[in-house]
Amino acid sequence: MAEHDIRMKLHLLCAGLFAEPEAEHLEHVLRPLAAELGQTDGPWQEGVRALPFPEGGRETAQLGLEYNRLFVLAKGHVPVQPYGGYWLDGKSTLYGPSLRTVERIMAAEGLEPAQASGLAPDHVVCELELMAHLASQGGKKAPLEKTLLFNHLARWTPDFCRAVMENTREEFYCAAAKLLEETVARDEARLAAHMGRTAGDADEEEQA
Amino acid sequence: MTERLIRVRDRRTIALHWFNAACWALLLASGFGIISGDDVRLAPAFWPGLVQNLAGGNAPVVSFHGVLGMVWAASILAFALFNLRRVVRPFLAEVLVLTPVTAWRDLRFTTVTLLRLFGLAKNAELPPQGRYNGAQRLLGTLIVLGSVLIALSGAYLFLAPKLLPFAANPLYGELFRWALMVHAGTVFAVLTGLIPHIYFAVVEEREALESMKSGQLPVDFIRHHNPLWYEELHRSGKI
Amino acid sequence: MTKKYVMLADATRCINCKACVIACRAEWGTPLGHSRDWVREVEMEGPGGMPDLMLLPGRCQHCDDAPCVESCPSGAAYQREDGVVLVDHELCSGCELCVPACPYDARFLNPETGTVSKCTFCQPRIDAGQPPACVGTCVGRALVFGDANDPASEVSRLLQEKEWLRLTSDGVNVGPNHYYHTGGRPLPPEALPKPTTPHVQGRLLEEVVNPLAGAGLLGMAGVFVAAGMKKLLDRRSEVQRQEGGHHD
Amino acid sequence: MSKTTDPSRRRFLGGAGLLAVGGYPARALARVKAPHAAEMLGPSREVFSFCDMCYWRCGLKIRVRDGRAVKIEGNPEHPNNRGVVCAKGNAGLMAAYDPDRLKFPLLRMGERGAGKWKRISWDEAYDRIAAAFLKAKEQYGPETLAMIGHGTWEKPYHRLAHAFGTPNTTSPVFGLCCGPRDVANQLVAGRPLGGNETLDLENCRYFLMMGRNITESLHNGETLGWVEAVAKGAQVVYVDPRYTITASKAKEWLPIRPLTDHAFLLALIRVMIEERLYDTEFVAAYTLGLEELERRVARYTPEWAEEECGIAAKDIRRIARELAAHAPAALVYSPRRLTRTSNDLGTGLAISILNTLLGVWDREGGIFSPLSFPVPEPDLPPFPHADAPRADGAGVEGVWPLANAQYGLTNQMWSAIAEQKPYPIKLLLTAGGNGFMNSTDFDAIRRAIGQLDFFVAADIAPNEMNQYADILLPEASYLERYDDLQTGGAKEGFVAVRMPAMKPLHDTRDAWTICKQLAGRLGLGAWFPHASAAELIDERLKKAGLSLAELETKGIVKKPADPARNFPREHGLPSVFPTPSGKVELVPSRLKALGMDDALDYLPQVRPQDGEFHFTFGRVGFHTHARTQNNPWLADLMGENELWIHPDAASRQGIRDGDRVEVADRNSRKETLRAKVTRRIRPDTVFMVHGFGHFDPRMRTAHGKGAADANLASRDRDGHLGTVAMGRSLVRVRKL
Repeated sequence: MAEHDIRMKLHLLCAGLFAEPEAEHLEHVLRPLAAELGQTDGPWQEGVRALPFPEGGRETAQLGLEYNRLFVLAKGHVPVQPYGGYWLDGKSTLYGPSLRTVERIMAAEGLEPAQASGLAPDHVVCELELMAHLASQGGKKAPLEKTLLFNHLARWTPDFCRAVMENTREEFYCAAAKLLEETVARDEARLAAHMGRTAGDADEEEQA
Repeated sequence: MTERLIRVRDRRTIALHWFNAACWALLLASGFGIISGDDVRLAPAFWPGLVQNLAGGNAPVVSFHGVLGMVWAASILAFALFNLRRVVRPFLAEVLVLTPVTAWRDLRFTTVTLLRLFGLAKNAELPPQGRYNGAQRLLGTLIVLGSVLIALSGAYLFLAPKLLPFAANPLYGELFRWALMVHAGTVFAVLTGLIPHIYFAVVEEREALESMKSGQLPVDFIRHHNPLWYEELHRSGKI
Repeated sequence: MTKKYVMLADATRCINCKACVIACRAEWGTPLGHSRDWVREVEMEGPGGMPDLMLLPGRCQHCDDAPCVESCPSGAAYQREDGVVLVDHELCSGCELCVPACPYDARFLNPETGTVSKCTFCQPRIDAGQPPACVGTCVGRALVFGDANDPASEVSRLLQEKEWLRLTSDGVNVGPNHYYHTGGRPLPPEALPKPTTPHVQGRLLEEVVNPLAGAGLLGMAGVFVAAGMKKLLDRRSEVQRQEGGHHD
Repeated sequence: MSKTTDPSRRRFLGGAGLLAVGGYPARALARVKAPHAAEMLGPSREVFSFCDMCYWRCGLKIRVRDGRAVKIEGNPEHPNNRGVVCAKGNAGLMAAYDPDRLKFPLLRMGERGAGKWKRISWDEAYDRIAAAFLKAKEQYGPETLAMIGHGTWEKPYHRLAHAFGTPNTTSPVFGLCCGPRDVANQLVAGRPLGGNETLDLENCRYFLMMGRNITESLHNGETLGWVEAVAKGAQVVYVDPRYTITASKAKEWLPIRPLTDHAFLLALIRVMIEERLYDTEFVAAYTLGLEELERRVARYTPEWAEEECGIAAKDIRRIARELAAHAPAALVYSPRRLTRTSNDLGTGLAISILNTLLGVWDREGGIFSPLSFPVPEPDLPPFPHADAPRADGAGVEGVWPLANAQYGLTNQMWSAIAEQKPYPIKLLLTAGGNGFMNSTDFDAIRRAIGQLDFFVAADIAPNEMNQYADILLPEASYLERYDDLQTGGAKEGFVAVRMPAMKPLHDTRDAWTICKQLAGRLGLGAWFPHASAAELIDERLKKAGLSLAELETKGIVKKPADPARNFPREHGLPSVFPTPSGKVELVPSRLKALGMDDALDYLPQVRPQDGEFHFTFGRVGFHTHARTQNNPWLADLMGENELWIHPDAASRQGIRDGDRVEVADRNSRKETLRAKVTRRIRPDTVFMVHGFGHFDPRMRTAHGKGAADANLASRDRDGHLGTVAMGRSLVRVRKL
């Protein structure tokens, strides 16, 4: 696989792992994707292979409950808010100023969250899918990738992943968080090496 | 009558001196132009106004000062690294005043020299001086150490607000304020020392100024002002 | 004619509803834990031991002699001709020298921008002809903003009609442009500004480094000007002596 | 003026001027400065709306940038607020952007209240609701559905419930708030003051505020009008056990004994009649029953009242005279929430009678007649006739005939569900609101929820009540939707529009859409013929000769104020009083007709024993009831409430300012919070701000902060109306 192809698939896989678990999606999309990546040599191999996909309807339902408890609504407050803006805008607001960055990239690509998803553009799933979309274009969208990564994903997913690992009772989400954490970290190192990284650069693009 | 001249410094060193002097002039002009607050201002109030109006705002002045400061520091550092053995080490060995005894001796020399300008202390005995006399050594030490401090504090002043989250850690701001004080105080100290430096070069010892252009100094001048150096040159057969 | 912006706060109309505080937060996205404006509720004892209250809305007082501007080393704090004290965020380093310099505690280091924030009288709004956000929303219409140099303005009229006080004390008077009407009652002492304690570095700069440097520079320059003069005189007398010798 | 600037120029003398030459004024420089990006007003557009942060509903202009509401400002054209917006209104943005908000339709998975949920689709939610509703309807009849609303955006839910066939729709506005005041005015004059009181505040010269804390229980237009009057020199006498901000604006604070307002008012009536201080012309022409009233109040002398309420007899006489001297520009100002004692109706009647004696009806500075802007409702099929009487007894003969049958008695509704009497109520639909925090009976609510077959809650944010729902429907906030029109009755008549400032965030839907779609599933689509709220209001506007497009450009269309109709008696025109007799009834005939005691007489109230306190609660200007404590901006202003206690009382208990204390009532209900020791309250009374003490952990900001007054307020009833007598709790305070 070409490098950009692998990156695209990794982000797609991560996005899928943090979407609401549905048997269909898990079986026919995520599992094959993970299998493919697991057979490709690379630093991601271990993390992908470690993903404990649910076996059977009961385990999937169990996972669904955990998903709702973690990210949607629980007895206590939502333990892990899956929105970038929550982590970037001071934890007291959603749809805050940081959302503009993602919306601008989406607009440039002619994308927006699916109507039925009800998800904000900075939901972890949306951001990761956007990253996959950008990566799939083989470096042509490198500046946008860089903006999305350095202004968003790399700034909040580490906290998000830590929160998932601390709060979840399911091995699956622990492994998913670890994979996401590593994927973003590798992306960060890669983009930094390729293009040189300063916060200022990213900001300029953001403003442009 | 033709004076016998001897080459005392090479072109690169001369170039560095004038480069340094030019940087200082520009850095002083811009630096005094940045700070306009009455409580912290160093220059008369009209100066920042003039500079900022000329530059179309304070931001370009700040950028200019910061960038030039880094160019200045980097150039001198580079020069020092590439000419470490040939120029810098001997220079530092000659010029740095490191012990209280030498400091006292140099201070005495400086005072007497100063008094003599006014026709006083004519009878005071002055020990013979080497390549750099006591006053030059004191000034040299001040400039060397001062430049290091100025460069370091300046780098923090310029870069820290861009790189460090001041709101996250009060220490960053604390350090900034100390750096500001050190930066300003050191500049003043050096600036004060530069006044006699320039006076002597322009009024008292034109030969020295001349040597900063040509690299050559009259042997008589050396014999008169720096007898120890003269001896040394003599010993090593350069004269 | 140059504008002279002032804010009037009628304490008798203020009801401490905090609309101004939230409107300001909404307009400028001030991070929680900080605010550019406030309402001070001072509990006092009235006649006969009865309780009494005074409500004093406040914000940056846009002083004529703004100590924040005077203490800013970056040239970021400045005052416009119309009296509005502003921060140039491109220049502000976040060193906070200005923060304790303000006797009204109106400045804070904004964690989101890394620079110092404060009330700007809603500069972009007033420049566009709108009232500041706090004034526009004020439920008791206790806040009035305008140009005191325009005799037709509401603030000019009110300044003439009513008695206005400013938050100044014996120790601190930096020419605030924020006025208070209290219905004839004196301002409670706890509402008045206290002398500030600036950062030690600021004080050292102001009281030690700069004076010392000034004295040193002037002194040194004086010495060598004198030396030069002496030299000149010596040379002239030498020349005269020599010339005189010729004549002899 | 600025010229008074102290010429000393500098704050402190210092060394910095040493090098200064000439003092070149730095500020005069035309330097180019860069504001921070946040300090620019980017390109934006404005949409019109009206507020939903409280019940007053101010006109708004919402600034929208990049498809998102970024700032709320007042619409200067709207009579309810004339351009100003309070802190709550400004913080409305955070109602939409709150991270704790309900975002997706949710299905309960574990036990009720266990907090296990699953996101489901809207379709699945509707299907499940419809199945449960139809099943219960079949089994128990349509009256088995109770709809409990909350006072503002619930109109479509009322329609849905009525179409379903149940009479059991209720909101707290009557039984827990304004009921007694409005019934009293209705009985005496046939004219309730309404949700937006029809008082000519600006021109009033004398206010007797009966615990109406108008600056903190704050409604923009009303408060502004009152502040204007006070600024113009109107006198204020403020009667309240507590020294509020309103008290600080008064010339006189009378710290009355709690629950005894009625005694004070009866003595005022007596003095006014005895000394012939009333408006004889008006009383002669427009009222009935003065002689009987005189006889009835004869025993309520100022001296008697002094004993009862603690206000000196001479002050009562003086105030009666002062009121009369300023009449008709004088008002006896009723509290808005008049649910305190077992005879709130009597208090309300006394206020209404006093205002009548002052002749303030239809006079400047008194009570005006509002204009309305009639906008016809759409044509709908008639609602099915409900055979069963209302379960809460509101408007039901022999139960609570005087209670308003539109809003009902929320407390009694909860009890009816808890007891399943008079008939089984198995379905509950709530639209906003929070039973726990707005009623006074946690226990009844818990039992009621336990009786339900199915509980659907539609709301914007999580709260104590909706955590027990079987299905939670996330609603779009008022910033994200069209709603039905606001038609108002102020001096001006008006119709105003609520436009969406942005698309609904998350997976939320507006109330009209929810009800229409649900009605479709329930076979009740005929009552929701419009595709959307926008289409509904467009049809209504067209019938009134307007259009939605027109209203959207202005936000409001007004019928100008008409002094002759607002104040007919100022213009030689007659007043109209739609009572049974057509006159103002100083002794209401309706009470007699219903065979009820006429509530005029004073009913002694509870008094604290040694070590006990009257328990009172109230509002601050920057929180709305129990709704806004989780709003991060408002919580920043006040994150928890405190127990106000007088220093004398506090020192007896060894309580110091800031100590944690436990407050317990006679039924051993307990709350803990911090003490605020202050002279601003009577020594026999304690007070806390309403709405705190939230125990739903989903409310991250408010959870566990302060104490719930609802858990301490009394559950007693007013004997005539069935409204709650919340002020009758006596509590003990203990240092922790």
